[in-house]
Amino acid sequence: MRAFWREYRENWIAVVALAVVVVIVLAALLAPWITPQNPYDLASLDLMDARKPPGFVGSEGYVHWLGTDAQGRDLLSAIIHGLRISLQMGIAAGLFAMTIGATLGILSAHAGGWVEAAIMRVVDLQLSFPAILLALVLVAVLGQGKSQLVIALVAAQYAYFARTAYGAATAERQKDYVEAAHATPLPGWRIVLRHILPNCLPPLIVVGTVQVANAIALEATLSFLGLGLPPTEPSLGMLIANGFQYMMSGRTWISVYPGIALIVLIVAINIVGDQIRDQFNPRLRR
Amino acid sequence: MSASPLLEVRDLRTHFFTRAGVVKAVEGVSFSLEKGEILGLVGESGSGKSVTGFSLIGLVDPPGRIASGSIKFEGRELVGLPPAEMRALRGKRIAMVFQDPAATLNPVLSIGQQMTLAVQAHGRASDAAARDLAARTLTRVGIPDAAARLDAYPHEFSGGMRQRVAIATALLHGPDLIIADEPTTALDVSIQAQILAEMKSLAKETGTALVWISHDLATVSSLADRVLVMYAGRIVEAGAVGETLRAPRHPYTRGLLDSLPAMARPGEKLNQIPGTTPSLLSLPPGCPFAPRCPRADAVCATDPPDVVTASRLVRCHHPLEAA
Amino acid sequence: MLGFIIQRLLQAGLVMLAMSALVFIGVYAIGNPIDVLISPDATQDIRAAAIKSMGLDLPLWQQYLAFLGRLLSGDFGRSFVFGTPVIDLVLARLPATLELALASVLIGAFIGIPLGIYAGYKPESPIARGIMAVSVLGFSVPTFWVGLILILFFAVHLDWLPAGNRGPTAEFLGVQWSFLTKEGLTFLILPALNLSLFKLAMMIRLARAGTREVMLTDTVKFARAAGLSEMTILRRHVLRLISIPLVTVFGLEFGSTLAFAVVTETIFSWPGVGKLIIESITSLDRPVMVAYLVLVAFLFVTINLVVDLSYALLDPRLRRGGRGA
Amino acid sequence: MNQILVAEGVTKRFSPSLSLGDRIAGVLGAHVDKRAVHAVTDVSLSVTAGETLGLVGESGCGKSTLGRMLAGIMPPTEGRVLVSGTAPMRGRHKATTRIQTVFQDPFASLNPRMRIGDSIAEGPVTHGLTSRADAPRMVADWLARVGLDPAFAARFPHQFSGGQRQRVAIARALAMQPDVLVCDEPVASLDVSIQAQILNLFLDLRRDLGLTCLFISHDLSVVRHVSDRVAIMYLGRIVEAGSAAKVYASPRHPYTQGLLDSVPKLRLSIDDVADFKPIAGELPSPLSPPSGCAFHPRCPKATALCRAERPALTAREDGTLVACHHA
Amino acid sequence: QTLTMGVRAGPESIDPHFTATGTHSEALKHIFDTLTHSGPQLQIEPGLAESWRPIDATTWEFKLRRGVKFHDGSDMTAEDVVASIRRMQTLSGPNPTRIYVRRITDVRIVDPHTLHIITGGPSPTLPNDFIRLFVVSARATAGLTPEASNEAFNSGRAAIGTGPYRFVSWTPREQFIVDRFEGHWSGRPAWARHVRREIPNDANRVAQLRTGQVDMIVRVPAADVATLERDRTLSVVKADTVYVFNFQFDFRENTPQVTARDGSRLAANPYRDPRVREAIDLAIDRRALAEIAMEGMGTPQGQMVTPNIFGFNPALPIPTPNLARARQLLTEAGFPNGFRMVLNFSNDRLPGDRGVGTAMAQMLARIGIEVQAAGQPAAVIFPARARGELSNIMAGWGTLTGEASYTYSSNAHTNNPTLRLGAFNWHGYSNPEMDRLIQASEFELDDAKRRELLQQIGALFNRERVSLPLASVGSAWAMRRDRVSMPSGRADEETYAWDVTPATR
Ligand SMILES: Nc1ncnc2c1ncn2[C@@H]1O[C@H](COP(=O)(O)OP(=O)(O)OP(=O)(O)O)[C@@H](O)[C@H]1O
Ligand SMILES: Nc1ncnc2c1ncn2[C@@H]1O[C@H](COP(=O)(O)OP(=O)(O)OP(=O)(O)O)[C@@H](O)[C@H]1O
Ligand SMILES: [Mg+2]
Ligand SMILES: [Mg+2]
Ligand code: NI
Repeated sequence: MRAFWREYRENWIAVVALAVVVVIVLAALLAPWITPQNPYDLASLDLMDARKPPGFVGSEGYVHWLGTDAQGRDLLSAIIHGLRISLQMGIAAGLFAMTIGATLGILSAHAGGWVEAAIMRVVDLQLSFPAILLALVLVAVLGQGKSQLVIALVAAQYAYFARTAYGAATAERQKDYVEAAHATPLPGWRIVLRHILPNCLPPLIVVGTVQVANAIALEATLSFLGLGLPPTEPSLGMLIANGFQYMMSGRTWISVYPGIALIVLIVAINIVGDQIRDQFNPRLRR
Repeated sequence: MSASPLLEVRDLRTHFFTRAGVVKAVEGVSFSLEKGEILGLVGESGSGKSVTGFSLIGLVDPPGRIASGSIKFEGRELVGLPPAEMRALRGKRIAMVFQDPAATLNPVLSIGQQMTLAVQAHGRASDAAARDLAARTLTRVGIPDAAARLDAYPHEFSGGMRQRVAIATALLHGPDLIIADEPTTALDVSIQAQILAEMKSLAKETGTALVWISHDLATVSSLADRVLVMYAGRIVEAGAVGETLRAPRHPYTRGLLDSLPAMARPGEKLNQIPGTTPSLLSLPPGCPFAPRCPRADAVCATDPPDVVTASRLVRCHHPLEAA
Repeated sequence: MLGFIIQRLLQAGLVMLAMSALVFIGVYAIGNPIDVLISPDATQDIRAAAIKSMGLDLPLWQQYLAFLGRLLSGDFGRSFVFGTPVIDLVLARLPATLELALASVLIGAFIGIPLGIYAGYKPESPIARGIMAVSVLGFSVPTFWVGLILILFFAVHLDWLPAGNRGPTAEFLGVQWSFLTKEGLTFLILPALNLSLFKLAMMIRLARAGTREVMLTDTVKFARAAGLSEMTILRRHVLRLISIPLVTVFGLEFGSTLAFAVVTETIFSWPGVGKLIIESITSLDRPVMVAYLVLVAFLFVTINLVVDLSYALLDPRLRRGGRGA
Repeated sequence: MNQILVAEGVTKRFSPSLSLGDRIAGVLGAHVDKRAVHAVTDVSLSVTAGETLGLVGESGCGKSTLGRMLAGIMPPTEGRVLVSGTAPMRGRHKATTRIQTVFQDPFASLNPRMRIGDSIAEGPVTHGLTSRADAPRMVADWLARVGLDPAFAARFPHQFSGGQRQRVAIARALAMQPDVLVCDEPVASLDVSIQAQILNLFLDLRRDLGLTCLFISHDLSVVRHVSDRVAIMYLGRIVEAGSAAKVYASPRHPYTQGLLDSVPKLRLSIDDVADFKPIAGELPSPLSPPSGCAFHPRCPKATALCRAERPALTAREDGTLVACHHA
Repeated sequence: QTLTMGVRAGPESIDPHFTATGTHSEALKHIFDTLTHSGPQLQIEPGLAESWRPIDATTWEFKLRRGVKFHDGSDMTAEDVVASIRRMQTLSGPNPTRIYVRRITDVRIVDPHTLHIITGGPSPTLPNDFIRLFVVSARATAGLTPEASNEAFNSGRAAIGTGPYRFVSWTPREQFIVDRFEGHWSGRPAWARHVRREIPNDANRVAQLRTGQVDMIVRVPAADVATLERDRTLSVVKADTVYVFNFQFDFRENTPQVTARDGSRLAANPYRDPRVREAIDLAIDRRALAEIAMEGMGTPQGQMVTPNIFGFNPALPIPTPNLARARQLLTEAGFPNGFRMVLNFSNDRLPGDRGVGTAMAQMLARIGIEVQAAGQPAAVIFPARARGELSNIMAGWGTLTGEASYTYSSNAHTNNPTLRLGAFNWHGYSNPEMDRLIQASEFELDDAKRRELLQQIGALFNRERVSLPLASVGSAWAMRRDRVSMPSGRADEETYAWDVTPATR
């Protein structure tokens, strides 16, 4: 672990990215305490404050550093809360997708035969189908709400994990230590849980970070297409989409600031993921 | 006879500057090589054989580099030579063959394409001329029907055939020196014997000097004229093959020979060297072999051994008696 | 090889079957299309007649079977909204999307691969780090967002390029293409750029990862030992070696580009199938949705097949006997 | 005699798994490669208690496959394996613990994410050979026995050198208290000095525990050193088998002869002739083994008979088994 | 001269009888004339019919214009009208135009330019329906099967009308092109060619106007109106439309989306309590909605129809907010702490719907109701409403017929399929008094009396708070000053080439 960190530290960009992620996660966790306004408490919003530019002093008496949106929400507060929701969605979707995908992938790699064929065909089938369309159809079917959106995201993403886990598990399965376990012999479940699974985790973690970022971006896109979260509980994507209509009229802050927040978040997660990937890649070690 | 040897290596040090520290893979290696001579380089894994070979041809992977020393090829200093000039030498005057032919040949290019590229790397040659040269060279290394097989891909050859292709590629420009890094280790004994036989006759025919890197004492003994034994980046013993192996003077060389099952009676315990090879990151100040050496004493642990030169080079405070 | 193709075709059939079933059920679950289409003051009998005329009165499985039956004779049914055969509707708009997708994938490939190779060749250099930073950005920034920025900047602000729609077209092979006319090309640039951003990032990363790994192999070392120049090594050895994963992704990306065109086409009013599908979703025009998704699935499978077949071209190891053998 | 490990007519073929599409294409008349890899063909052998049988042959001749079938990791296509009188496998899964394996690559055969103590204890604890409470003591015992510091139990494999790992692997196998140990090239990837250490360890353990052993290697001198009897494999079949001393001293089969001749000898003086006498040609593909005697395309003594008829593995007067028309 | 217009949606076929969608008929009015026209404020004007009058309770007489020519040169006669009505009665599509002729039981040709139309009962609003009675050429459509008709029209073969423009080409969801018809009865149209390009994305529509790719656009998003107005090269025309945002309650005994604040079920549907409805009404600041949520592109409204509509009741006031009273009413109704509700609204159907929905959520929150705002696409929310899954909805309603009975009969009459009334009453409102008034107005041929009845209905509707009218939707057009000008916009937002003139410089 220490060696890992020492190596990680060498890439200052990755360190900055990690710091950004940590700051964002902290801000998201502490959102209710650090934001001047609770943007979800509708009663605390004032329509009179709507669409005011950055620096405006609102009816509550404090400065809206990033301006307000069409509902009179303080954008800074909204962005921090939006980050919170986006992260929640991304992480929840990522974790569920990882659990389901890894289970399926490792199971099919271990079981072999028709189980493998059946599961992997379905996964292939799904991979051969654009995630965004799948999510689109699912959200339309399931309706609006966080859990529905997470389901759609999971459905759109688990296949990547399943593929990765399957690939890793088939590679592990051929390794001597698994054969040694079979030769002992150890029961199948034990081989899967104690031997194959732990060794499949590194690639899964890498895919996981990227998929969390992807989930956040996908959620934003769905929001843009009108199939996202309720407008009173906006994610970053929703904030961007809501502010989108004001871009042409020069009130760009409504969309641009959440956009920048989103980009910073996703870029940071991706950079961290990249670095971890590079560090896990034994061929690039030195 | 000749004024200067073909290759003259003086106090070569090649170090890898890794995260964990400086790996002194080659530490003060010196030797020279005459035209047409076959030099065997033996030692256990990690002793620095390959790095020595790569240093000669200027292909040490980063984070490694030649820290100091001199490599004179026909009197010309190679250390610090501009990359372009070094490249002009590679393949033309100095060639190299690697251990695993499956990994060295490009699987997606035909043999002909790869060899043509190698021909054209040194001066203009039409594709036809290059192919012709390639075919002739393949024939020389014992590939039948070479012209037709130029369009084949590496996977269509067996391991032994692939190694022949790699050797032919090295021979294309008739180099003066070939560095062969364990070219038969990945092959079966029966194929290994074929390759060894061919290499020996090729070297004899063309007068090419050969640095033959191997961990197998037997192979080296039957091929080389002289042998260098490496341990932990240093040459611990060097001399004519027969003499050195029959009567090794360094305890390590002795230990290596005794470890061979062929040297013992079946079923009897082998005379093993205890311990393992040291990490190159933190070598003891004295003789690197001291911790494993049955003859070691306090001096060995603190002072690097001097070179004892009689008929041959031995780096030991307490060399074994000459036979 | 034949067996491989047959296998793929079987899979293709399966994918399309599953897709159509999913869409059928999905659209059914969203709601009755008639509620969106029909004007609310229509009387019950008019409503009933309309439902009947669209075949929505049958149970779902019967509708599905009827659909499959028609599909076998190449009939995808008629659009609820336009009343015309769906296949005409989709095919008429397909060239626009294909053109867009192809343009963006090509942009991605021709810019991305050289950049990626460079970044992989000199991974520690500042330029390489810069390239990677840009690629992460391209990877992360939502398409729709970039699209609007592009319009704002290049069309509205600078007035260099048109803001949307497809420009004049010229006919080639009986289909209208806009890249054949000079003006049409100007319409293509922004949307293609928008769509290509993701591919560009993808190509850079893949090419970089591939190059980095290949550069460490003995193949490259051996080529160097033979005295090949770095340029020759990169162009002849490395490019060929990394081409297989690139082609895979190239193919897959082409497919997902078709899908992501949904967003770009919406923003740029590009009259392709992506825009059609979004509009069909909002009007619950199920026949169009089914036809589109089945078509996308078909394209995907075809592309995958082509990709797999092109492996054989790129990788001689696969040439004999295909995969099965 | 007490035949502890017996193989009777064991055969393994790896048939390509044809996809549905391939089968349809085959029906349609396209050429579909249905050839199976004949990895092991009709091998019968037996190992007596306390004996070490060496299995030698070139790469791809089926040594590992045979070893796996004997060890009960892989079911034979045909034939029967008995370990201590019972079949080692039930269905596709290994049932017995009476036979254990040591693998070639010490870097791959230990789970990199498991402490070596756990690796050693896992099997015995799972099978109730040791109680969980006893496990640490048992592990310490075995570590000491294979020459490692018992304190190493808490370490991970990457903290060990290759030779140390191979010691761990041996300890892991022996901790299962097997009757038979299958060693699949246990020293092939080790340096000579380490190889010597492991071979010595092996010899010690064999003596102390009275191990029965199948020792697989491509290194003729290693096999000679450790084996009581040897079997030479060529293209999935045993071509010669007998007491190690006899086979090495006077090989009967032309392949065995060629193989022994191919091995470079340590040349200890300039006067020693260092002539290589390689076997001509290359190993044929196990997809389509040659007719008759599989060795005939490379055999200097081959006749029409060799091309037409496969020689049976027959016992010669001194007890050696040879499959050759002309030996 | 070409007029290129960026529109939100175009026709769905070239067959004018194929569907009753508004954008469909808007576009096809260029090719085909209708029997009656609706004026800029939706008043009925002569079209192909010069005049009309009821002869008895169930018969209307229509006099056709003389000298009207089809694009193929033939004369338009009563035959063509009859053929058109027959087509509309038989064609059955997703949204059939049969609704416009559903009351007709028989058509009699008196002479080539006179028709008697017999209805099943008194049908005072028949001429209003006929603004969508497109007349196609009997000859060109003869023998067309319903299946083949779309292809025949789309290929142009049957697309023979009497309108001011003739059909040139159409690509679905892309563009619709027509050319000037020199022989139109009203004179020569100003534009030689008219292109209607479909640009559904608001931002892109604006962008294309600014880059000059189109001469003018319809439905300028509210957010951009002010900016475009400031642009000297553009001119912006604004008009009030007949779409009124209103908030509808569920009147059923049990309603799915309302619970107590702690999530437990309520004993009864609170919306059935008039005090709750009034409280909600008083919570809403209609001015703020119009000025801020809709960015000034709306006008506060106190009734379901706008002032230009027949049946508007000028006596009804626009409610003013009173939060204290609203909270008091809630307390009286037994909800001192309010309750929890989902507030449904469409987010992609009308300009400003999302803004109004979320703003309303805020306003309700201020009187202590916990609101969960659920804005969804029309494609999702309307089917859900039809299935009865919603407890309320905020959506726009447009009295496109220009006449209030359409609005009240659809929304406030008890749902009664046999009477064909209350088709839009998904929320279970039922009041015998209301039903009686609506039925009376439905059959009253005398305009003055009918107006009186409709105003009574409006008053009752508001007293009962069947739904809460909030604000009418404004619409804006923007155009390049150097190319085109348009004096005013229509209340139904439809935009025709003849309302636009080339700019005079
Ligand atoms: N790229 C590298 N980075 C860091 N250290 C390296 C690198 N390449 C080699 N080394 C180190 O240099 C030392 C000598 O390695 P070298 O490859 O020369 O050994 P060798 O004698 O050829 O062994 P083998 O028989 O295994 O080929 C080793 O300790 C190795 O760890
Ligand atoms: N799982 C498998 N599927 C298909 N073919 C296999 C499989 N395992 C082994 N083979 C083939 O069977 C033959 C014998 O393989 P095996 O591993 O037993 O050889 P070996 O003698 O152990 O060789 P080596 O010395 O390289 O380990 C080879 O041709 C190999 O390709
Ligand atoms: Mg080496
Ligand atoms: Mg093996
Ligand atoms: Ni060896």
